[in-house]
Amino acid sequence: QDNVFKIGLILPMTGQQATTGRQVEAGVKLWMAQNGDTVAGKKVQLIVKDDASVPANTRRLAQELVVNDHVNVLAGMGITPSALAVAPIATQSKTPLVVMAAATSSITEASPFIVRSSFTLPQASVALADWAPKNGIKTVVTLVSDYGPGIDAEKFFKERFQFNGGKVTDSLRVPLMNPDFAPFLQKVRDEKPDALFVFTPSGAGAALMKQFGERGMDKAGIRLIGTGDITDDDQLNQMGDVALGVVTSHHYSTDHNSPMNKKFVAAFEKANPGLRPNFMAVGGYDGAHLIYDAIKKSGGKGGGEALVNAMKGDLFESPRGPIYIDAQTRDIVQNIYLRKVEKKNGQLWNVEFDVIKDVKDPGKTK
Amino acid sequence: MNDVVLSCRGLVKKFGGITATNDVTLELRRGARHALIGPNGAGKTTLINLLTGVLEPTAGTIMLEGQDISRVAPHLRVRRGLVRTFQINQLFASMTPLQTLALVVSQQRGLGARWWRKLGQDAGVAERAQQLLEQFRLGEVANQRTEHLAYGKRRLLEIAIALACEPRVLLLDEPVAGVPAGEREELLETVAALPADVSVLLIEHDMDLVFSFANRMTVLVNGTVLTEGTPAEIEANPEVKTVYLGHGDEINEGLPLEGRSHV
Amino acid sequence: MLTILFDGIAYGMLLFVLAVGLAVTMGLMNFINLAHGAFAMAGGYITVLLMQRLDVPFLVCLPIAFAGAALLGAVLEPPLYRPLYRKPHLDQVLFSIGLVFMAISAVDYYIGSTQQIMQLPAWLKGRTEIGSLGMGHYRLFIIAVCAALTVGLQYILAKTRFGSRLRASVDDQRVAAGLGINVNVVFLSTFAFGSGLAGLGGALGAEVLGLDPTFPLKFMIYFLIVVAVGGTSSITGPLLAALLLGIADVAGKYYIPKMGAFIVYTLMIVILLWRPNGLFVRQGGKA
Amino acid sequence: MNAGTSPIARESLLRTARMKWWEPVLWIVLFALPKLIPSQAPIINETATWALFALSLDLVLGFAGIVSLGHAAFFGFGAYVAALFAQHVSPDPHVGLLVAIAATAVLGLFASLTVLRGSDLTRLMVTLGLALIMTELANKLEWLTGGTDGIQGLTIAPVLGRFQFGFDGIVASYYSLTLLLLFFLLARVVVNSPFGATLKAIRDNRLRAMAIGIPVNARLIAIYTLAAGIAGAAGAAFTQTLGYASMEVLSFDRSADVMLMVVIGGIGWLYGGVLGAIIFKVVQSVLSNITPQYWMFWIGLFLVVLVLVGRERLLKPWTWVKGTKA
Amino acid sequence: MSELLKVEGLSAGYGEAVVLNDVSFALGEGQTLALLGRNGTGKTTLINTLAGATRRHAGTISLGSVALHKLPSHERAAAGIGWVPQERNIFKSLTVHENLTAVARPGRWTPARVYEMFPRLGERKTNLGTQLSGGEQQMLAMGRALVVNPRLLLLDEPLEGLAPIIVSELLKAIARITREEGLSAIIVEQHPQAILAISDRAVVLDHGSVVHADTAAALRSSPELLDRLLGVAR
Ligand SMILES: Nc1ncnc2c1ncn2[C@@H]1O[C@H](COP(=O)(O)OP(=O)(O)OP(=O)(O)O)[C@@H](O)[C@H]1O
Ligand SMILES: Nc1ncnc2c1ncn2[C@@H]1O[C@H](COP(=O)(O)OP(=O)(O)OP(=O)(O)O)[C@@H](O)[C@H]1O
Ligand SMILES: [Mg+2]
Ligand SMILES: [Mg+2]
Repeated sequence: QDNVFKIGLILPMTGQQATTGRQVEAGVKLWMAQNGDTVAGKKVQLIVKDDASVPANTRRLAQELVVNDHVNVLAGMGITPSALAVAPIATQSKTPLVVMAAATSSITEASPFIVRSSFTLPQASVALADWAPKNGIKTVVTLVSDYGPGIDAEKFFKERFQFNGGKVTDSLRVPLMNPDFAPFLQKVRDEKPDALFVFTPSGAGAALMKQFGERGMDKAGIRLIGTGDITDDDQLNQMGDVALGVVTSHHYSTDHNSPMNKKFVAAFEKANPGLRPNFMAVGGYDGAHLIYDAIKKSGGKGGGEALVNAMKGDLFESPRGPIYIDAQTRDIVQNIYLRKVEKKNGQLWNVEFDVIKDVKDPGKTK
Repeated sequence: MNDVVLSCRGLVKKFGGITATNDVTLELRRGARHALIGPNGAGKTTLINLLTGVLEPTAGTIMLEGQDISRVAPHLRVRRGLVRTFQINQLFASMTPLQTLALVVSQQRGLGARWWRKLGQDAGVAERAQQLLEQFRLGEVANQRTEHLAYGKRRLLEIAIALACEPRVLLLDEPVAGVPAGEREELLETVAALPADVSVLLIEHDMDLVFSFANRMTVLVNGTVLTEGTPAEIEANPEVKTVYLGHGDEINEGLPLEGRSHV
Repeated sequence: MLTILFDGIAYGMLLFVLAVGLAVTMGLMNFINLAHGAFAMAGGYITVLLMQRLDVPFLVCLPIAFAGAALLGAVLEPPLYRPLYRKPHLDQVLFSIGLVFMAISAVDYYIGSTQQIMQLPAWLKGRTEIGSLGMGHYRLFIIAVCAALTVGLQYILAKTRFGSRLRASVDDQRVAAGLGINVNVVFLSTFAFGSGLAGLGGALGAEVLGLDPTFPLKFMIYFLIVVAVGGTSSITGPLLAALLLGIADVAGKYYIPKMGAFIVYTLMIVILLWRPNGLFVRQGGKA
Repeated sequence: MNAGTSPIARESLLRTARMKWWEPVLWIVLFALPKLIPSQAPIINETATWALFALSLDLVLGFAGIVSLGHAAFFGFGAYVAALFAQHVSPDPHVGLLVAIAATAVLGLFASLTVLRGSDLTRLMVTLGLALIMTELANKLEWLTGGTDGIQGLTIAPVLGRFQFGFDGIVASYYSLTLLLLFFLLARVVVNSPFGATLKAIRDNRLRAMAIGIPVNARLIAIYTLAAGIAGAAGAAFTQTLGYASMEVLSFDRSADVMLMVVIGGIGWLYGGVLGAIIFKVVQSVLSNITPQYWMFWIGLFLVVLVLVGRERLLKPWTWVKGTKA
Repeated sequence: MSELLKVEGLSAGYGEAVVLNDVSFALGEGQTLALLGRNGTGKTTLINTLAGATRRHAGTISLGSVALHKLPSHERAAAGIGWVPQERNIFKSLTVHENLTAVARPGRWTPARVYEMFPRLGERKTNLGTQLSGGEQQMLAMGRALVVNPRLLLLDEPLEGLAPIIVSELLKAIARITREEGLSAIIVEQHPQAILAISDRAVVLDHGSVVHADTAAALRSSPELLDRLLGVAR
C-alpha cells in the first residue's frame, strides 16, 4: 500500500461537458502509458470518477477519494464551480489539486493546494486584444456565453482592447441554453463592427460559426475572432469552410509545429482512433507530467505540501511549447499563439502565425 | 314554517350558443320535499351546478336564507348548509368510505384545518361516521378503497357524503340511478326522514319515486320553468304529459308510472 | 426588422417540427413521452451519418430520417410503450426518462459525445436579400417543409376519420375496441408516425441546434413549452404557439438582449396563468 | 346508533396513523449508518438532503396532487439564502437554517398562486418556468450570487456550538439526518390529520372536495408553502454541510432527479421519497463507480424495468413470469 | 325463424375471477331477449363477454355462421355486434358527431338517421361528449351502437336516466327496429315489466348461471315467478 501513489481524477464523463472529460482522461492516460506507472519507486494508480459537471458530486467524490481511497493528488475539474467546491477539501486535507480544464482566473486563489495545468481565459483573450488593433480592427462587438468564463473573456478582452485604442461598441451575452444565434448575429450585422469577438464553450461554437457564414457576415466585412474555444480542434474539421480564416488566440493547436507535438499527436490519435487531441487533452497530459515531476522531485516522500512545493516553478516542454508553473500563483505561464483556420491536405487546422511569449494570467496582476 | 330558504331569480346560463338555463326563477321552502323534473337536457343538472356554484351564472341572483350568494365561493355555500349529490358519482377514489365520511364530518365541524390532530381523534367524529356507515349499509365495506367498491355501494356513499355535511338544503341529482329496484324506496325514505326543517330538491326520472316523495314539483323544459304545482296538478297538466310524461297507454303496461297511484 | 420577423418565424417553425410529434403522442395519445427527443436525435444522427459516411444527399436523408425514426417507434411500441398507456402519467415520465438515459449513453458509446456537424448542400447555404429583408435559404426551406407538414397533418386529423378513431381509442380503449376500432393498430401507427415526425424534426434541426448525445434532454424543455402553450388538442395550437415563441424569442433577444432567456419563460408562465389549458384548446374543453 | 361499534371506527381510523414496528428500526439503522460506515458519510449526508427534498415534493405531488418540475427553485432558494446569511450576517447554522426556511416559505406562498389552476401539464410547465427564471436570476445577479461560480468557501459555526462540519462528513450527515427526521415527523402528523385528509380529497376529486366545503385554494396554498419551507431546509442543509452554493442547486436536473426519486419510491407515501432518494443515490453512485462513462445507460434501464415490471413486483421476482399476462 | 346467436357453455369473468358459469341460450333473427337478474348477478358481464371485453374461460359464441368467441373485440363489430355499455362510456374528447362517425359502418343507420330519431342530439352535434346531459349521453350511446349497423344490439340498461316520454318512445323504436329491420337485441333492465312487453324471450341470471329461460310472455304473465326469480313484484 505504501508504495502506491493514487491520483483521483474527477471529470465530467457524462452530460454536456463529456467531451472535456474524455479528452482530459485520454491525455492523462497517454502520459501514463508513455512514461510507465512506476515513478520514484511508487506505483501510480489512477482512479477516474464522473461528476457530470455537478459541483456537489465533485465535492462528494473528492471527499470520498480523500477519506476512503487516501489519494495523494486530486485532479481533473471540468468546470469552475467544481474546482471551487473542491478547494476547501484540498486545503483541509492538504491534498494537491491539479486543475486540468477549468479556466476561470480565480480558481488558484481558492486554495494554496491548487495548481493549474490548463489555461485561463484572460490569458487567451488578452493576447487577442493585443493583436487586433495592430491588424486593422478598430471596432469590435463582443458576444459571449452568459456565464463565468464568458464574462471573464468579455471583461479582459474589452479592457485590454480599449487600452490598446480599440473600441468595443456593444457587448452581447447569450444565454447558455440558446438554440438559435440568429437575433444576436443579426444585431451584430446591423452594427457593422470591424470584427466580432466570440467566446462560447466549445460545441456551441460550431453552430455559431455556421450561422455567421450563413448570414453573410463575412461578406459584409465583419471578421470573426475569438479565443480558441470556438475553433476547438476536436470539432474544427467538421465545421467546414465557414471556419476558414477565423482568427483565434489560444495556448494550444493540434497543428503546433514542434517535434514533441508531432509525437504527442501521433501517439494520441493511435490510442484514441478518430479523436484529435485538443487543448483539454494537453491540459490532462501536462497535468500528469506535472504530477510525475512532483513525485520524482519529492522523492515519493512527504505529503501534499511537498508535492505542491515541488510543482511550484516546475518548468518543462509541453506539446504546446514551453510552460512553467508560477511559484507565487501556482498558475500556468505559457505562450499564447495567434492562429488562423486554414485548410491543409483537405483538413482544417488552426495554423499558428504569431506568438506572445510567457503570458501570465492577467487576472492576477490586478 | 313556510318561509323561502333557497331561491333564484332570473337565472341564465349560456354555453356558447346554447342557453342551458333561461331566466329560471324558483323558490324552495323550508322543509320542502320538492321535485324538479323535465326532459333530458332541460337544464336540471345545470341549475344545480349554478345553485351550488360549480358553474357561474351568465345572469341572475341566488339567495340562501335571505342572503345573496351568487358570488359566494362553492365551498362557502356548503358551509352555509347548501349541499348536493352528483348525477355521476364524485368520490375520493383512494380513500375508504370510513375515511371519507370521517373527513366530511371533520370538515363539517370546522376541524378541517387542524394539522396537529389525527383524523378521527376529535370527539364524535368517528362516531358520526360510523353511524352514517350503518345507516347506508356500508358497514362491511367501510375499510375498502372506494375505487374497488361495487357501483351500488358507491352510489350509497355518494348520498351518505351529502348527509354527512348536515345539509339545511339538500339537492339530489338522480340519486337512485343504478341503485337496484328494491333498494330505491328505502334510500329515498332515508332522505325523506331528514329533519322537517331540512329542505330537499330532488331530480329524478323514476316517476314512481318522484310522486311518492314530493309534495311540490317544478317542471323544467328547455331551460325554462314550464309549470309548478302539487303532484296532482302536475300529473293532470296536459302540457307536462306532452313534453315529459307521455300519454301512451303502452308505457303504463310496465313502466314505473303505474306505482304513482298511491301518492 | 423584417429579417428579425423572418428569423423568428423560421425558428418557430423549427420548434414546431420538433415538437409536433410530441403534440401527437402527448396531446392525442395522452402519453407523456419524454423520450420524444431521443427519436428526434435518431433522425438527426441518421442524417448526419448518412451524409458524412455515405455521402447521401441531404434531401434523400430527410425521408430516410423520418422512416428510420418511425420504424424505431414501431419496433419499440408493442413491447415497451403499449403496456404503459394505461399507467399513471408519472410512471410514463419515469419510463420515458429511463429511455432517454439509455439513448444518450448508447449514442455516446457507438458514435461518441462530440458535436456532430452537418454540411448542407450548397443551394441551401446561401442567402437572399430583398431590400432590408435577408433570408437564409435553409430557413426558407424549413418554413416550406413545415408549412407542408402542417397542411398534411391538419388534413389527416380533420378530414379523415383517423383522428377521431385515435382519440376515441385514447378515451376508452375497451369500448373503442368493442365498437370496432382496432386500438392496437391505431396506436401503433400513430406512435410510429409521431416518432417519424420527431426524426424529421431532428434531421432538420441538427443544422441549427447542433447534435450531440445530450440532445434529447437539452431540448426537452422547448418541446414541452410548445406543446403546453399550444394546448394538446390540435395541430394548429402548437403551430401558433411555436411561431409566437419563436418570434418573441428572436425579437426579444434582438431588441432587449439583456433579457435573454427570461422572455420565453416569462411569456410561457403568463400565457399559462391566463389560459391554463393552453392558448388554443378544443372549444369548451374539459369541464 | 350502536354504541358498541364506534370504538371500532375510531380504531381503524387511527390505525393508519400508528407507527409500525419497522419504522423505529429503520430510523435507528439510518442514524447508525454514519458510525457503521464512516467512509460513506459524504454520500449519507447527500442522500439525507435529497430525502428531505423528496419529502417536500411528495407532500405536494403525492398528497396534494400538484405536479412540480421546478421544485429545485425552493431547494436552491433555501441554499442561497443560507449561503448569503452565512456570508454576510452570521455563521450560526441554526439561525441560518430558520431564516432559510422562513424565506423559502414566503417564496412558496407567492409561487403557490401559480399552481392553483390548470392541468398537470400546465403546472409542470409553470413550475419549471419559475425554476428556470430563478436560475437565470442567480446567473444574472452576479454581485449577489457569484454567478456561475456561486458562493464559495463559507465558514459555518459548529452545530450546537460543539460539532464542527469536517470534510469527513460525519457531523454533516448527522445534521442532515436529524433535519430529515424532524421534518419527517412533522409531515407524518400533517398527512394523518384532518388537514391531510382534505388534501387527499382535493387530489382525488377537486370538484367533490369543494362540494363538501373544503376551501381548496387555501389548502393548496398552505401545503405548498409548507413544502417550500421544507425544500428550503433541505437546501440550507446542503449549503451548510458543503460550505457553498452554486447554480446547480436550482438546476433543472435537480428538479427532475427529485421527481424521479419520489416516483421511484412511490408517491403519496412518506417513506416513498426517502426510499427513492436512497435507491437512486446508491444505484447512481455504484453504477458511476463501475462505469463512469456509461452509468446513465444502466440507470435508464433500471427505470424502464422498474416501470414495466412494476414497483411492487420488482420486490417479488417470483411474480414476474406469471403476472405479465394479466 | 333462423337462429342468429347461439351461446354454449360460456364461462367468463375478470382476471382470475369467474363470474359467468356455463351459460347457454340462443336467440333467433329479429328477436329481442330480455336479460334479467338481481344486482351483481352477471348481466353486464354477459353483455361485455359478447362484446369481447372480458376474459372468456370456456364455451362458444356463434353469431350466424361466425365463431364470435374466436374474434378479438374490435372484429366483433364488423361481425355484427352493436354495444351500449352500462356506463355509457361516451368518448369524451370527441364531439357528438365524431362519436358517431368514428365507429360508423356503411349501412342503413347513418348519423343523420340517428339525429332523426333523437333530435336532441342533432342540436348538440358539435358539443363534446362530456358536455351532454346524462340523458343525452344515453341517447348518444344508443345512436353510436346503431351506426355500427349491427345484426345484434347489446343494450345494457338503456333506459336508465331517460325521461319517461323518451323511454316509451325508445321502447317503441326498439320494437319497430327489430321487427322491421330484422335486427336482434339483448336488453338488460332493472324494470322487467317495461321490456318484457316488447321482448320475445327472457333469460334470468342468478349468480352467473341461467336460472330461467322461456318466452317473455310466459314470464310476464306470471307475477309469482317474477317475484321468485327477481324479488320484485312489480
Ligand atoms: N359545458 C357545457 N357546454 C355546452 N353545453 C352544455 C354544457 N353542459 C351542459 N350543456 C348542455 O346544456 C343542456 C342542459 O344540460 P343538463 O345537464 O343541465 O340537463 P339535465 O336536465 O340534467 O338532463 P338529464 O336529465 O339528461 O340529466 C344540455 O343540452 C347540455 O347539452
Ligand atoms: N371489473 C371487474 N373486476 C372484477 N369483478 C367484477 C368487475 N366487474 C364486475 N365484477 C363482479 O362481477 C359480478 C357481476 O357483475 P355485473 O356487473 O355483471 O352484474 P350486473 O348483473 O350487471 O349488476 P348490475 O345490475 O348492478 O348492473 C359482480 O359480483 C361484480 O362484483
Ligand atoms: Mg342531469
Ligand atoms: Mg350491470
